[in-house]
Amino acid sequence: MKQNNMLAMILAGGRGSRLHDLTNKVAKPAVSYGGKYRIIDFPLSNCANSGIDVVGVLTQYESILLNSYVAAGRRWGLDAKDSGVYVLPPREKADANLNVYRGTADAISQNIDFVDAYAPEHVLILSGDHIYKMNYAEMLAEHKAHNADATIAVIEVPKKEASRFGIMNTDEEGRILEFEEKPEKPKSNLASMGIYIFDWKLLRKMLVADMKDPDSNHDFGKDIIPQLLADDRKLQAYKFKGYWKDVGTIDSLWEANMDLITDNNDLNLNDPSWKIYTEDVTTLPQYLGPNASVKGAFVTQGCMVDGEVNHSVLFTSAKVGVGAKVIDSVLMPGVVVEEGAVVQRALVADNVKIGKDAVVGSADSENIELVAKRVKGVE
Amino acid sequence: MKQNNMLAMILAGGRGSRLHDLTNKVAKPAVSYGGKYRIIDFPLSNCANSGIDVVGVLTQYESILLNSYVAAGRRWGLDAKDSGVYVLPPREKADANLNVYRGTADAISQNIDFVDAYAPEHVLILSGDHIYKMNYAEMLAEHKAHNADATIAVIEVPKKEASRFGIMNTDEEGRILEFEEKPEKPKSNLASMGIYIFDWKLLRKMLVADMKDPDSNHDFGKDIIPQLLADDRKLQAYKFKGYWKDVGTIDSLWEANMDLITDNNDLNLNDPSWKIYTEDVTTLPQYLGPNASVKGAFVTQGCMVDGEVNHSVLFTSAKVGVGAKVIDSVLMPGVVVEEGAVVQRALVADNVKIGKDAVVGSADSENIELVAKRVKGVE
Amino acid sequence: MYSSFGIITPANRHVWVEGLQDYRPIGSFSFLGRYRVIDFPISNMSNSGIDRIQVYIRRKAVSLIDHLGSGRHYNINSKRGKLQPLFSENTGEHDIYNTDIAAYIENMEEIEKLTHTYVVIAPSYMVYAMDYDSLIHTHAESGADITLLYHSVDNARESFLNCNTLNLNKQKGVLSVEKNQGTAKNRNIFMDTYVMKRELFIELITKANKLSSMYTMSDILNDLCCELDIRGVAHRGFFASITDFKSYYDANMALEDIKMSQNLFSEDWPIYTKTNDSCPTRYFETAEVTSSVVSNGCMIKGKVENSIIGRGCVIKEGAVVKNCILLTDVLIGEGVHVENQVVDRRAKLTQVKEIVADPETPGYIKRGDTI
Amino acid sequence: MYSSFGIITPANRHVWVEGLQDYRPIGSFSFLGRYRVIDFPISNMSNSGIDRIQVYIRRKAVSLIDHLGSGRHYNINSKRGKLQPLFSENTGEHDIYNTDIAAYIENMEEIEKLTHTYVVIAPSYMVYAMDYDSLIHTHAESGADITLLYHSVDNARESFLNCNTLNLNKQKGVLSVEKNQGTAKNRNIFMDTYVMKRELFIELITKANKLSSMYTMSDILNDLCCELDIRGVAHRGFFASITDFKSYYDANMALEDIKMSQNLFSEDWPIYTKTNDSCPTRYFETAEVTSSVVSNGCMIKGKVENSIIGRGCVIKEGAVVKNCILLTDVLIGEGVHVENQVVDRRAKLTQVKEIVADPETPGYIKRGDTI
Repeated sequence: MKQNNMLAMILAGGRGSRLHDLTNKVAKPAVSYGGKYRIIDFPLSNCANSGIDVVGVLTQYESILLNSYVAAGRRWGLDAKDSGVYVLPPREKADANLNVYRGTADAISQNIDFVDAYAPEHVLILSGDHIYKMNYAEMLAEHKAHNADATIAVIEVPKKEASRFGIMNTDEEGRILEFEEKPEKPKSNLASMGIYIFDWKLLRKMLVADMKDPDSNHDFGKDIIPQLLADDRKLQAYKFKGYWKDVGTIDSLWEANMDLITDNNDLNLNDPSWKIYTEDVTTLPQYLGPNASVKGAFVTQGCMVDGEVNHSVLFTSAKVGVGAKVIDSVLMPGVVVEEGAVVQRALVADNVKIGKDAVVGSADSENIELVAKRVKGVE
Repeated sequence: MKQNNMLAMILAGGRGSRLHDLTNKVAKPAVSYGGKYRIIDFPLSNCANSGIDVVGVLTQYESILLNSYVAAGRRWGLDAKDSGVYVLPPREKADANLNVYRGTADAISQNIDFVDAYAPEHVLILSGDHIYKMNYAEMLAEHKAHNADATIAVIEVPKKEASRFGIMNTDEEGRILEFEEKPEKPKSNLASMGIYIFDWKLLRKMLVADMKDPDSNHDFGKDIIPQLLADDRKLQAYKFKGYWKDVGTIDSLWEANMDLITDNNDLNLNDPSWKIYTEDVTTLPQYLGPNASVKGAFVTQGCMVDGEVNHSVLFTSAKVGVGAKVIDSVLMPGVVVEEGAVVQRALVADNVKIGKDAVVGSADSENIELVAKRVKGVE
Repeated sequence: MYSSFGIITPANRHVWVEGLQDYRPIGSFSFLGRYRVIDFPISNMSNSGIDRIQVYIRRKAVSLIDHLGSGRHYNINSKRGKLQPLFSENTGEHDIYNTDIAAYIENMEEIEKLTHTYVVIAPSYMVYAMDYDSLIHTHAESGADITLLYHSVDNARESFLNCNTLNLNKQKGVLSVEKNQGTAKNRNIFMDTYVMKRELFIELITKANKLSSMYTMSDILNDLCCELDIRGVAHRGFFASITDFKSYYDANMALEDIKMSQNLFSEDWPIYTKTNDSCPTRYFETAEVTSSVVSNGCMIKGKVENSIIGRGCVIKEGAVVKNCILLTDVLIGEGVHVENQVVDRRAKLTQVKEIVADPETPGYIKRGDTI
Repeated sequence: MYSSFGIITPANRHVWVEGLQDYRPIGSFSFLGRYRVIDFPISNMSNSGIDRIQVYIRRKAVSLIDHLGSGRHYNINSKRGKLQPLFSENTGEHDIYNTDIAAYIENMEEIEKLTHTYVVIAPSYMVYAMDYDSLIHTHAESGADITLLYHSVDNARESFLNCNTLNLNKQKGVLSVEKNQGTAKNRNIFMDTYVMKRELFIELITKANKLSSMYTMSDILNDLCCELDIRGVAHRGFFASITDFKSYYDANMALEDIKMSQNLFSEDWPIYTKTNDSCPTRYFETAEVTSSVVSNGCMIKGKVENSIIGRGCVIKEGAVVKNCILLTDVLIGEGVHVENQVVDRRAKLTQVKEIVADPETPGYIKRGDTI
């Protein structure tokens, strides 16, 4: 807080229901990604690397794993003296009963007392389920340079896809003139990334009003931003260039993993100047056996491979037995592919075992197969 | 968890309504005590000193300060690799709506998944609002030595007060034969301290049954313990000797503070072999001015005294001006007693200012005066 | 905020604080009861947003390493930042080769590894508050090659005799860096604090090392005063240089005055330290404590006046402690009168009942001694 | 659980690992890519419930201090426990005075401060898994004064030549502690691991120090074999003593075999280390890696066989790495063939295309070298 006087709030209440069985017991921000990470490692590491000390994480649905995971602020170095990651689920208050968050804005509204305790000048609102690397300190510098009331990070998307996003129409200096949620005929290709910097005093006032508004959805995109524009506030767009992905489906989660083994991968997890921090799991290093063949793969500690791995991502402690084949697939933490089994175009969920000689997925399937239950092999 | 395979769960949902204004914005376990501590520092420090690594804190009512406070596990060294303090408020689940905890047992029941994730052999249930030092490792050793199903810590109370407590009637080896909640005619003076060690497998079974029982209060004292006795389980009493205080009222909170400046103070906060850890606040050391007179007092860092302090406890950064008198009183963190003011037999709440020449409390009052709002002085 | 890393330097071989320094480096000295001297430069850096800090250590590292810990208590993110102890093993304590330059050369790999634009060098043996980010800003705006921090004093004849002074022109350009010979009252005491670009820093130490194995950073600067644009920036507020026994005593005593302490401590510039988890201090019925600074964990039954009392001290009935600095865990026995003394850790003053020194030449009682 | 503290000792002056030890103490050597050697004794202690651990350091402390950090990654409660580095400053590296006893004497104050009943002493240069709490239990139950851990080997003629051996009677009583002269195949190699009461420990080091300034702990034990009840306890499972270059190479290579590694690593006995937050390793289309142990953060395009690959290594197309140990951040250039080599940190093998040593006398490539 001392350095930049900005506090971050991460919205991590998403159910992620299009990820099916992956989010049965785990909130979407806690879904595993990239061999050793969870999705929420990205905004949290970005915060740490941007010099932000205090982060509130707004959780909601089935968040015991997420809550425990982010509470260990040491993972991102967010455990220095005045630093911390604070889990903020809905709570009972003297003047309000226990209730779920009604929308993204309501999640912040219900935690005004938390933010007030730090009295920050600025508040950074983030989403817990996007994969990207961004220096929020630079965004704050631009926010200040433009003397803006709010700054919204935007990314250029292909014109034809623009109607799937919230689109910002700006003037030449990047001032936002108009915001359209999923417009049929988009006027620009600048999509909101759901990353906002607000002056806290202003946002606080907006939220207090919004809470009382019976017609509001209590949502940043639907209510707060339009209201700010209606009030003729200065909203600035911050153009982001680089990798950014919202992994909403099994296919897009699989794709995001596969991006790590393409040669033009903008995400670059191997950059020492902007590391992504995560849980420090105790495992052996990777063991590759005498029969191993691993090509075009992203493999992490604890994996043991004595079979064939091709164009695949292996998460912590995944095992591939002799003669087994893993092709175009993602093996999540603890997956075991036994001898002779074949896994192709599949995403195998945590700790699932693929039995001996079993065959999972197929080379020509339209969608990636999610394997969430044990597959019995030849006994 | 490695060392003793025991996980601790601290029940910290108490409203503490008899502490009036002190618990308006702060849950009872977070109430300040003893100059620099909060009450919950005691069970948490006991855990750290007993070699317990993982602690769940069950919070409920208005717990933003409590949640943030305990989440910083570093304060008790509970932030090593496999260690942590986890805040567990009620939460929404796939098969259950968001709801408050219905009783002490229900608080654990709703977090069975949390406990299961650590698969402990034993679970230690504690209360978040008692002041005492206890080595839970010794209690566990006794639990094991007796091969008990559950062990309950008990303390001898004066016979005439026994009817205010839950009383355990035991045989000569300390096996509990009968448990009576606030009996009119107590048969023993062994009061339950609300500290239980259970074998997790057994407790888990009891809780699952209790959750489904429509007639249950979902309370350890009222339901779980009687049921265990009815089932003829082996319940062992663990006799505790030493300081133990449940500070339910302003008078008893005041008394507990005053205990620290009596010569036969069993609590002994100055014992290097069993330190009580707490938040590390950045302040100056104590400054005593040229006119200071401090006698029979417990004073902590950040205090500045240039007046008279007699038989009183001064919390972090309390200030006493020239010519002011503080007698038989407790000044909570940040209290300012301005020049010439007199405070007597009072407990002054956090950050309250007693104005110049104001007079608060009186030497012959029956009860201790709680001063929770600014007292204007002579302008 | 500027991209910069910090270097905290030990005192050079001309500096020696009698007694205390036998047991630990100056940075590890207890200060004002609650702090260690090195808390000041580290807190200054941390508050200035510098989270990569190298601490050079020459000897007796145990207490300092313990105090530095993981750096988290200085509010440094342990993933992004680092409070890194570095050692000078190649040179002995009193060697003529024992210089700051030699220490940098020995750890050059660790310096070259860093990619920050600027370096801020600050001494571990001086006490002051300073926003280094704004100092870098001043430096960058001025276009100077090197910026040096100084403090103007009017007692240089009798004080700061182990320090360097800056000889400045009207534009604050540094004409020379000279030892304080005590020949004049008014001097610009050099606070051994430097700001420059990392590249220039590496160039300078390489050059200095080639010129002479005995060269220090101030030597090479003095050589280059004509070639480079070296400027002084004046510091205001409390300033103490702990470079001999008397200056240690005086610096503590000066801050016993709450008003003076407000020149050093302020709400928005926290000075961090490592907590020891001591309980509050208990004043008994017989205690009489005035004009003193007291740490936690003490038991006081006697009389204390104009003193600094360290953590965990016990002052028995009838004892009198006047104009003293007691370090941690000191015991003053019943009826013992101690005056104008620095009493080192765990000393027990119980047998001799009167230990009084002259106020101008305060005494020193060794660590762990029983007297 | 027993009340005990731990001591981790550096190798004595007879031990020297060519090349590697120029840059860091053996405890700080990279092991099996992911670990440092000292991770094993510290994890053993932490898993045994010992949370107060003194680590004695003689020189080149930087990498070791950095690796030890706050001890939290070893699962040590930082309030209740402490992983404390202690230094030997009074003696030089190759001094005859450089003994374990001298290091203890120099830090006696820190030892006397502790109140634990037992002490467990373990070397920083041996790799094995051991539950010290059960060892203390065996010790306490047996009534012995001192218990020593040993490992029976059948290759003492050619290996363990820098180690001591225990000469035992039928009841496992220690008759003498002798240097391994390589004269017999079967020996009980002393694992430099001791259990005794803290009081006896202090008594022994005081006595040893009086007898001779050159005495080591094993010397004094050898003297006292008749007077005291000193017993040996046999260790089973993987054991390696890293006391020369070949033993370092062999210990790593032995664990390249997953079956062998199961004698050292098990689910319920985690070996902790410090994470570097490296990303997973990327294997490119052209990679061919078999029978190897690979750390995170590597980029592999070439062929790797029977090797240990450290963190952040880059192996370019057409390169062949066989029977090698690559430490952190090593670069193997296109078409370079390297065999039977230990390649130290940040070395770059790009120019010379063939670097092959004899399997019996593996080669060493210096830290940071470009070849």
